[in-house]
Amino acid sequence: MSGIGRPLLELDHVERMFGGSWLGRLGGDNVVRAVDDVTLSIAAGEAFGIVGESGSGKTTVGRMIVRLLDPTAGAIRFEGQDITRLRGGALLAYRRSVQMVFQNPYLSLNPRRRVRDMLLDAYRIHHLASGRDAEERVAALMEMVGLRRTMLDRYPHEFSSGQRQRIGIARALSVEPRLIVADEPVSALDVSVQAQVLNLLRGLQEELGLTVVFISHDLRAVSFLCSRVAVLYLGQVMEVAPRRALVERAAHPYTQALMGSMPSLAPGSGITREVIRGDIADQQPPPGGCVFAPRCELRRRLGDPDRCLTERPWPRELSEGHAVACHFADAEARPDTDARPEATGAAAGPTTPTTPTMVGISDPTRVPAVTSTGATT
Amino acid sequence: MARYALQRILLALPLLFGLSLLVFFYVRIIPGDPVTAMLGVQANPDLVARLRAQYGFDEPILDQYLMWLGNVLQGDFGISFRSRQAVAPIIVDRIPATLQLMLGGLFVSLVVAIPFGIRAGMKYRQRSDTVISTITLVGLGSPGFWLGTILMVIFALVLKWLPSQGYTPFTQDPVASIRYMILPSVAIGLVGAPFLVRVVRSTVVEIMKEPFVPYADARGLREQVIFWRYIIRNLLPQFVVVLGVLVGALLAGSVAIEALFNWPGMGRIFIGAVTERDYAMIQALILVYGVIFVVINLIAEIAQAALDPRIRLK
Amino acid sequence: MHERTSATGSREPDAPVLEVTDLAVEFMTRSGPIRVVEEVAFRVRPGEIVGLVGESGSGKTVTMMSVLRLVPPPGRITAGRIIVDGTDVRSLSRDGMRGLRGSAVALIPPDATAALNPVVKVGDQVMEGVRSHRPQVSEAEARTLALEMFRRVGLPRPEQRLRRYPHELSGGMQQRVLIASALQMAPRLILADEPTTALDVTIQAQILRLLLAVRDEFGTAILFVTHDLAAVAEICDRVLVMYSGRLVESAPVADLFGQPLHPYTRALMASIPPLSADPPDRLQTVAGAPPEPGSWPEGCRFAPRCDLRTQLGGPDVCTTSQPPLVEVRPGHHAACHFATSEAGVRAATDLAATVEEAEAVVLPESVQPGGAA
Amino acid sequence: MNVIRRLWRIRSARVGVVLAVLLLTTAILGPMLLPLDPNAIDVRARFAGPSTAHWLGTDDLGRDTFTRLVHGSRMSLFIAALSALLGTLLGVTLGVITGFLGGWVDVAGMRVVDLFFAIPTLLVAIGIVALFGPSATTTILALGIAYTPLYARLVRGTVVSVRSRTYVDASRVLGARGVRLLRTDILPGIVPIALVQTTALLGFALVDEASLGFLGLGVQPPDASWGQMINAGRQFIFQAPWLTLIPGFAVILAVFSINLIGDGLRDALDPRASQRVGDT
Amino acid sequence: LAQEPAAGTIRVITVEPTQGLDPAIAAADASRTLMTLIYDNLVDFDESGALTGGIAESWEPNEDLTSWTFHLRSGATFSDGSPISAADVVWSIERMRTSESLKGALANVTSVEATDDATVVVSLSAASRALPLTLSRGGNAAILSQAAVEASADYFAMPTVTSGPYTLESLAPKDRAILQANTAYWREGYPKTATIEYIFSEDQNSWAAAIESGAADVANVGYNDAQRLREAGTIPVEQSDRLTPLFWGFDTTTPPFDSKLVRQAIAYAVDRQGRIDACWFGTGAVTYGNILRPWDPNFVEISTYDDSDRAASLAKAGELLDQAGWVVGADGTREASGVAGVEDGTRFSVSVPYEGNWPAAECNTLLLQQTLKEVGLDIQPNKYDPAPFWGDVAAGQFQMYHGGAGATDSDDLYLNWFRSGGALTPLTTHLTDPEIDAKIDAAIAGDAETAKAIYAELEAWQADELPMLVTGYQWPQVAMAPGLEGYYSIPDTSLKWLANATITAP
Ligand SMILES: Nc1ncnc2c1ncn2[C@@H]1O[C@H](COP(=O)(O)OP(=O)(O)OP(=O)(O)O)[C@@H](O)[C@H]1O
Ligand SMILES: Nc1ncnc2c1ncn2[C@@H]1O[C@H](COP(=O)(O)OP(=O)(O)OP(=O)(O)O)[C@@H](O)[C@H]1O
Ligand SMILES: [Mg+2]
Ligand SMILES: [Mg+2]
Repeated sequence: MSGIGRPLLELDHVERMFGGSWLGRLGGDNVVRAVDDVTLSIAAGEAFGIVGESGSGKTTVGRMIVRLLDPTAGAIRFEGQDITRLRGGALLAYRRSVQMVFQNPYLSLNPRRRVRDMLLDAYRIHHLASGRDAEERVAALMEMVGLRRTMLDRYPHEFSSGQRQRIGIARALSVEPRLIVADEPVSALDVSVQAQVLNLLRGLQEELGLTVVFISHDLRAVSFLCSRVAVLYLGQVMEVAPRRALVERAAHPYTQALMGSMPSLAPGSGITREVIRGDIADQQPPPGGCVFAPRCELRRRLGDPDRCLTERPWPRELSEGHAVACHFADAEARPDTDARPEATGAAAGPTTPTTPTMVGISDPTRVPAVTSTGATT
Repeated sequence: MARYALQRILLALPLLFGLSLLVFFYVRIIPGDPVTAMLGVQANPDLVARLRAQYGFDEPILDQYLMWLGNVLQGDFGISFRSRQAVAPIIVDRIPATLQLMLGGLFVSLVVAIPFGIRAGMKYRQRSDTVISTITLVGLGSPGFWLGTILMVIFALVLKWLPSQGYTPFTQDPVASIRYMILPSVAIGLVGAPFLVRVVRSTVVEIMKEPFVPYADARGLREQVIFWRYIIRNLLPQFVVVLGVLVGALLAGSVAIEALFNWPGMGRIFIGAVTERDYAMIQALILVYGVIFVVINLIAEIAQAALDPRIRLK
Repeated sequence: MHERTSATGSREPDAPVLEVTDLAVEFMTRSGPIRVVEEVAFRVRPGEIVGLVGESGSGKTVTMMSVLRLVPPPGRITAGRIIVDGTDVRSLSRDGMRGLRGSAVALIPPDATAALNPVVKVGDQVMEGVRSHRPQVSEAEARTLALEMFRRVGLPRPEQRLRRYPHELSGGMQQRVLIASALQMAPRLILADEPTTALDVTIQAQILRLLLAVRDEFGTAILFVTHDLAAVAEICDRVLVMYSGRLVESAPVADLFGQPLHPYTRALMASIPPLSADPPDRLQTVAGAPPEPGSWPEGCRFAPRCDLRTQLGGPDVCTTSQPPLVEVRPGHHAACHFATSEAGVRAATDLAATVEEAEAVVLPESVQPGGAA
Repeated sequence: MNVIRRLWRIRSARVGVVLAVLLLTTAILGPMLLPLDPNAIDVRARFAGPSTAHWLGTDDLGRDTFTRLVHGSRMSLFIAALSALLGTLLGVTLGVITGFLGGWVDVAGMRVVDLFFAIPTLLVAIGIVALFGPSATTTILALGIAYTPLYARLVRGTVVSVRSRTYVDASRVLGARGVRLLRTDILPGIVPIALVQTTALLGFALVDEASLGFLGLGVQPPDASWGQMINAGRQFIFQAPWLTLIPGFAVILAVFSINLIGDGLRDALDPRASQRVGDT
Repeated sequence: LAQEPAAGTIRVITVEPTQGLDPAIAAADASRTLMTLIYDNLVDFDESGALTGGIAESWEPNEDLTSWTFHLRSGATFSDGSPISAADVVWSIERMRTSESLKGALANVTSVEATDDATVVVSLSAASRALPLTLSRGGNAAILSQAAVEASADYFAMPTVTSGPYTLESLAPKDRAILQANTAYWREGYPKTATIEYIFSEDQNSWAAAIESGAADVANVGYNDAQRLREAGTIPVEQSDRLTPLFWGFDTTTPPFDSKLVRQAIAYAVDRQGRIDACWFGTGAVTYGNILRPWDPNFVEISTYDDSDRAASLAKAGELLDQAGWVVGADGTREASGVAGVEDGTRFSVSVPYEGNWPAAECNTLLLQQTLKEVGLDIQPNKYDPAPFWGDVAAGQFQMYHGGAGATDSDDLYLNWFRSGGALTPLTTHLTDPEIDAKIDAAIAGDAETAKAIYAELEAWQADELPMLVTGYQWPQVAMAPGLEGYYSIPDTSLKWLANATITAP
């Protein structure tokens, strides 16, 4: 991992809306704010996780990073350059730096093309290599992801799902990118195959010094791979935390609920206690308030304070690299919700973040003044 | 639902506007001078003048269009230069006959296609499916007028059960009217039926593949419940949309059938107008056919939404 | 663990609600019949939650659907006995079978969205179940019952929900509707095929909790098919592990996690990333891919991927003779020639310890891990 | 090729292929091999029943029905093939352009297509015949244009759906765009649909050609096409029913075999038949 | 005489009168047959063709045939009950004089005057026997109500106030026309049937079927159908005794048919009996040069083109063509070689239109193609829209075309077909030859002997000159429902006799 320095990728108050034509609304379509004022920064060489339930906007963030979608507001900066307005050659150059691995290994490969052709694409598009050279590099890629070069002339359907995902990774690597966005690359795989792909990603990240944005709803996979994690809920960042902080002292009631919902491999141990009610799609979040308020256990315990409904909590830093978007996250002792025994956390000792400093907020001017005083009950 | 219907209706409006443009420009793309194309070189100068005035060919194109559209909106499609009668009333007189034939054809198509289509779909790739599908394919290749000719020879001329041609308005004499419409309806309906059988069959096959069907089995639901509530109920929304399309096919098919059975519908004037190059008539007819088709499809779409809550309240 | 079994202890545990012996299922293909399930035998006792795990394609769904005699064509049960509550399912008439389905044995399918009829209100769909089985029940009675069930599965505002179309409900609520529908005939056995796979974690937890509550309240036995070992650990009493169409291990849940005896079970457990602040550098993996049905390897089907076998220097017996499912320890069955070999036992103990350590981090203090071992 | 092999494996498609090949061979080679002139009139031999000299008898002018049928096949199949081809070319072009470019091109293009779609196909064709006068060329033109909207819609829909496939996104992220994207990902994706649809058009065109012929808006005498023969035969339905029946059967047979192939293609190209997709 | 009120409906299936119902314009049979039922003429004729009284009870010429006096029937009224006055008659004849259809035949009229309420005098510039004949021309010589015509700008789109046995109740294009008995009709006891329903159909093939299946009562059926119905014996089929000439029309102003030799060559080449057999199922007659029919008092047989020796005829045709400068080219088709106005090497290739709804015409033209091929001429049959066909003929758009038209006697025929301005001249010969006009006028003015002589001369002239080529005559075949009685079919104005017909339901 690289040391402290300028972030490689910054998301600056990024917003993405869907829908909204008057005719569509007339027919009953709603405007969806899939990503709502998200600010993140990711350092070079880091593995950054994005978790959240279905519909929380993870994929949308990922697609905006690789410029498959444009934000409706905000900026995305790669090495300081705003990529949201790149066109033509500049965009093509950007594509060499940032790649994507997709969720579904069956759908992300063109069933009508041989693996070789798909892998050669990058060299042809970017004029990186041709002829024997290109062939050599394609073969090397195959070996890098643990496949044999003899498989190059096969069609996708002749591979197992794990192998296909490896091909997807090989394709992403073919332009030698600096950053890879992996959108749920293992969710569609069997557990044992998942492990193989996770290992591969981790190995690549370390060996090649890749920056990885790893999108998943699986906290286990995220915590295995990523040193920092952002938790999204209905398009907003709830919490950004280093791995240890996430596992040991998640601050946001939603993150706690997520952790508490994870079944454990130790028989008869976990999920008997209700840590979250309802469904992400159940209730409309209050306009202007906290999107998580309707399901929030903490809020209920605090006697349903109005503030949650009227004022949007902006991310604020709890400790270095750990930010939370909750008015009351540290307001009480949380005897029940603190699922992690203090002892275990303490035993591990205070963590020194190995990651570069990063807080969810890079533009303090846009953070409401309330944040600083919000820490009081 | 109402919002959805409103949206569909609003979406149909530009279509109607476009249709009017299409029809308007139709005579203006006739190679050469349209009036000459219609009347010939040595035409009666009176008529030439009248037609020129009717189309206003010398005005700027926008004025021409506005004038024409204004007239059309008031129900004035100009005069048919062959008969020198106003076009609109002639067509209005024919709409009932064409609609009646279309409904008759639709009825025959439905009666034939629904049971067979559903049966073939439910017995996908089994013997009865094979038999039905083969017959369907044969039907698909049978031109309507050819079937009609054979039907006419058998039932009207040899067996003398039904009249070979003619028409009586339903309001005038329902029994006679139905006697007249049987042969043409069957001829046209049998052309629509194979198309419908195929759609119904493949829709049923798709429905049978949906997980809710085996799940309904797993719940031990009665077979009638599964049939009506699961298969038929899910077939309906798609079915009404297909009916919209089928109506188009029937309208098109009615042209030849009307000619064959001397059925005084729009199809007959259409063919007459085409052979006589009576462009005012052709314009009006294309517009009327288009509007009928658009309206029916609109109804079908709205009906689909009414039958399928997913569309209605997306 | 003990509390849970005692909750149903009043029932007679000896007469199983489901007994499957020697089940074999074949699919007809162009190149002849393919056996996708064979020699599967297990029992489910009243009030018991039995987990059935295994990789995709290992035959879990087929096994489960065999109980309802609903193996999709061209599949066919070719051998075995399936006894539900004393009734031999394979000898039932068509109508008899229909009477059994949804009443004595209910199914909870994997994808609730797909399983619900999209054009009928959920209330009506639930009601039609009762009315199909008991035509004498009036519409109003059925509605009352459905309402009651909606309430009991925790659907908020049940009266309104009855009148909703499936797509107007979230995935979690749809799954609750299916559970309500399954419960209304008070079945002896619920077959739940990956009932949580399509759901978000938070909702998964809710549904798993609901299944536990259902068992406790209704005393219904549940055959819970999943590929999520952790979910099994959370709610099951006993676990069946399938690999390539065969059962490879069967044990009470604590035994399985405390001492997994089959190398495949161990591999499966080891490949799950721990939820830990200090994850290992690499996850353990199983080499290669599961074999395709129809091209099962000779002998033990797991042999080509088995690390125990590699450790043991690749004994021939693994590739020549198929290991039977034998009771290795009381109540704990495994199908491995070397289940009790030193290396095997060591691997099992090591693994259990690692898992325990890793998972301990997230365990709520109130629970004593491994207490049942 | 793979598809052909898979097609051949489907029994009904095999029947279709054999029939179609027979018909095509007849249409292409027949006219060269047959000794008689299809328009040769021999009034002394009118309405002759089948004989060794006239296999399918003769018509009202003593023309040999079989010879005319064979020459008619050539005409009918030729018209059907060309109009299906024209419809395919226009439809695919329009559909690909609108579907791929999206935006206002799509909106504008599709509005125009919707317009023509709002008028039943055969009526569009008749409208075009009215402009240019009936002839074989007009028939091809009219049917080709009339089929375009249907085809363009289908192709556009497919392109839009293919365009949003994950593998296209993957190519885009790699930097592929424009023509390359079309060539590698989009066009191959619409080939199956197009194959099936063009086959279907062939069937429609055969029937529609016959209908235009019946209305006197198609091929003009003395040239023979199936539609024209049915129409001409109709007046002698009592003296010589075969004059009407035989060309009708020819149309049915041709459409039948084409549809068998079309259905077979649909199955052979069905991705579900050969590989699993999206088992998430 | 107690008059039975007319009852019943007779349904006629026929082509639509697309030329409209204005007597001044419509010349095609389809229009004229309908007009004869709604408009009466001054002069009428009976079943044998002899002139009888119409609205004029009687008429007489002056000595030198230059002035004709018509005595109107008293009490005759239009359908609205208004009397048919001398003024109406004068106005109607004045209208005819300027009409497209009769201006040629009435070219010699100098004045039309009503001397009193019941007498109209027509004065001529030259003697003419033919005036009453012209005024009997069905449909075109209609007596109209001046008031009614002037009252509406579009009277002829829907002529309701009429002088004939019927009035038009409705006319739906491409569907039907309904005629109702004119209750004010002057002729006692007529019409005998209350309603006549005209069913329009472009498809002659279906007409016989319509009668068989009871959908219609009268139709002019095709020859194959006539033969079939006769054989079946269920539906009576009457063959009219009035032959209708069948002809090929030429554009004699431009090559190649400006050459008499070419026209003669074709006249030699055509196989006359063959086409009667093939296309008219034998129910017709051939002619080898005459245009007048054999029973015509002025008929003098001509047999120039007798083709009993086919080989000789074809050789003769070839010879003429060679002479005309059309020599056999490489592929057997003749090419121009020294033809005036034609570039050398131009192939002889002509498109020949025929009325698309007339199966016999198609047959005839296809046969022509085959025959002419034998002499190296290439013609392409061109199935033409029936509706604009005659309009386009009149516009001179065709080089050669197929036609057929009815005529009554020699006066009618020559006056209307050959005289410039004749009613049918633009559709047949297109002649504007003052010499011929003068001859025809002389024939019409002269006594029977003179006329006969002149007609013999004209017959010989037309057979040689061939402004049009008549190859034979057809007999119309009229099929009638068994219950139909009192109807006589006569070509040209045949439907007029429906006024006499009654129908009983089968
Ligand atoms: N193209 C689109 N049009 C309209 N709405 C969209 C579109 N893409 C995403 N959305 C909406 O945006 C929201 C976020 O979607 P997104 O796919 O980013 O979520 P996600 O976190 O990736 O969910 P999942 O776990 O299901 O993949 C959802 O409500 C979704 O419905
Ligand atoms: N309709 C079918 N046709 C052919 N083979 C089938 C069919 N259904 C299942 N199979 C085969 O049966 C085997 C077992 O399938 P089953 O669905 O029981 O697996 P599973 O364990 O439930 O997997 P998953 O976790 O993916 O649901 C699979 O290998 C599959 O190939
Ligand atoms: Mg996503
Ligand atoms: Mg399964």
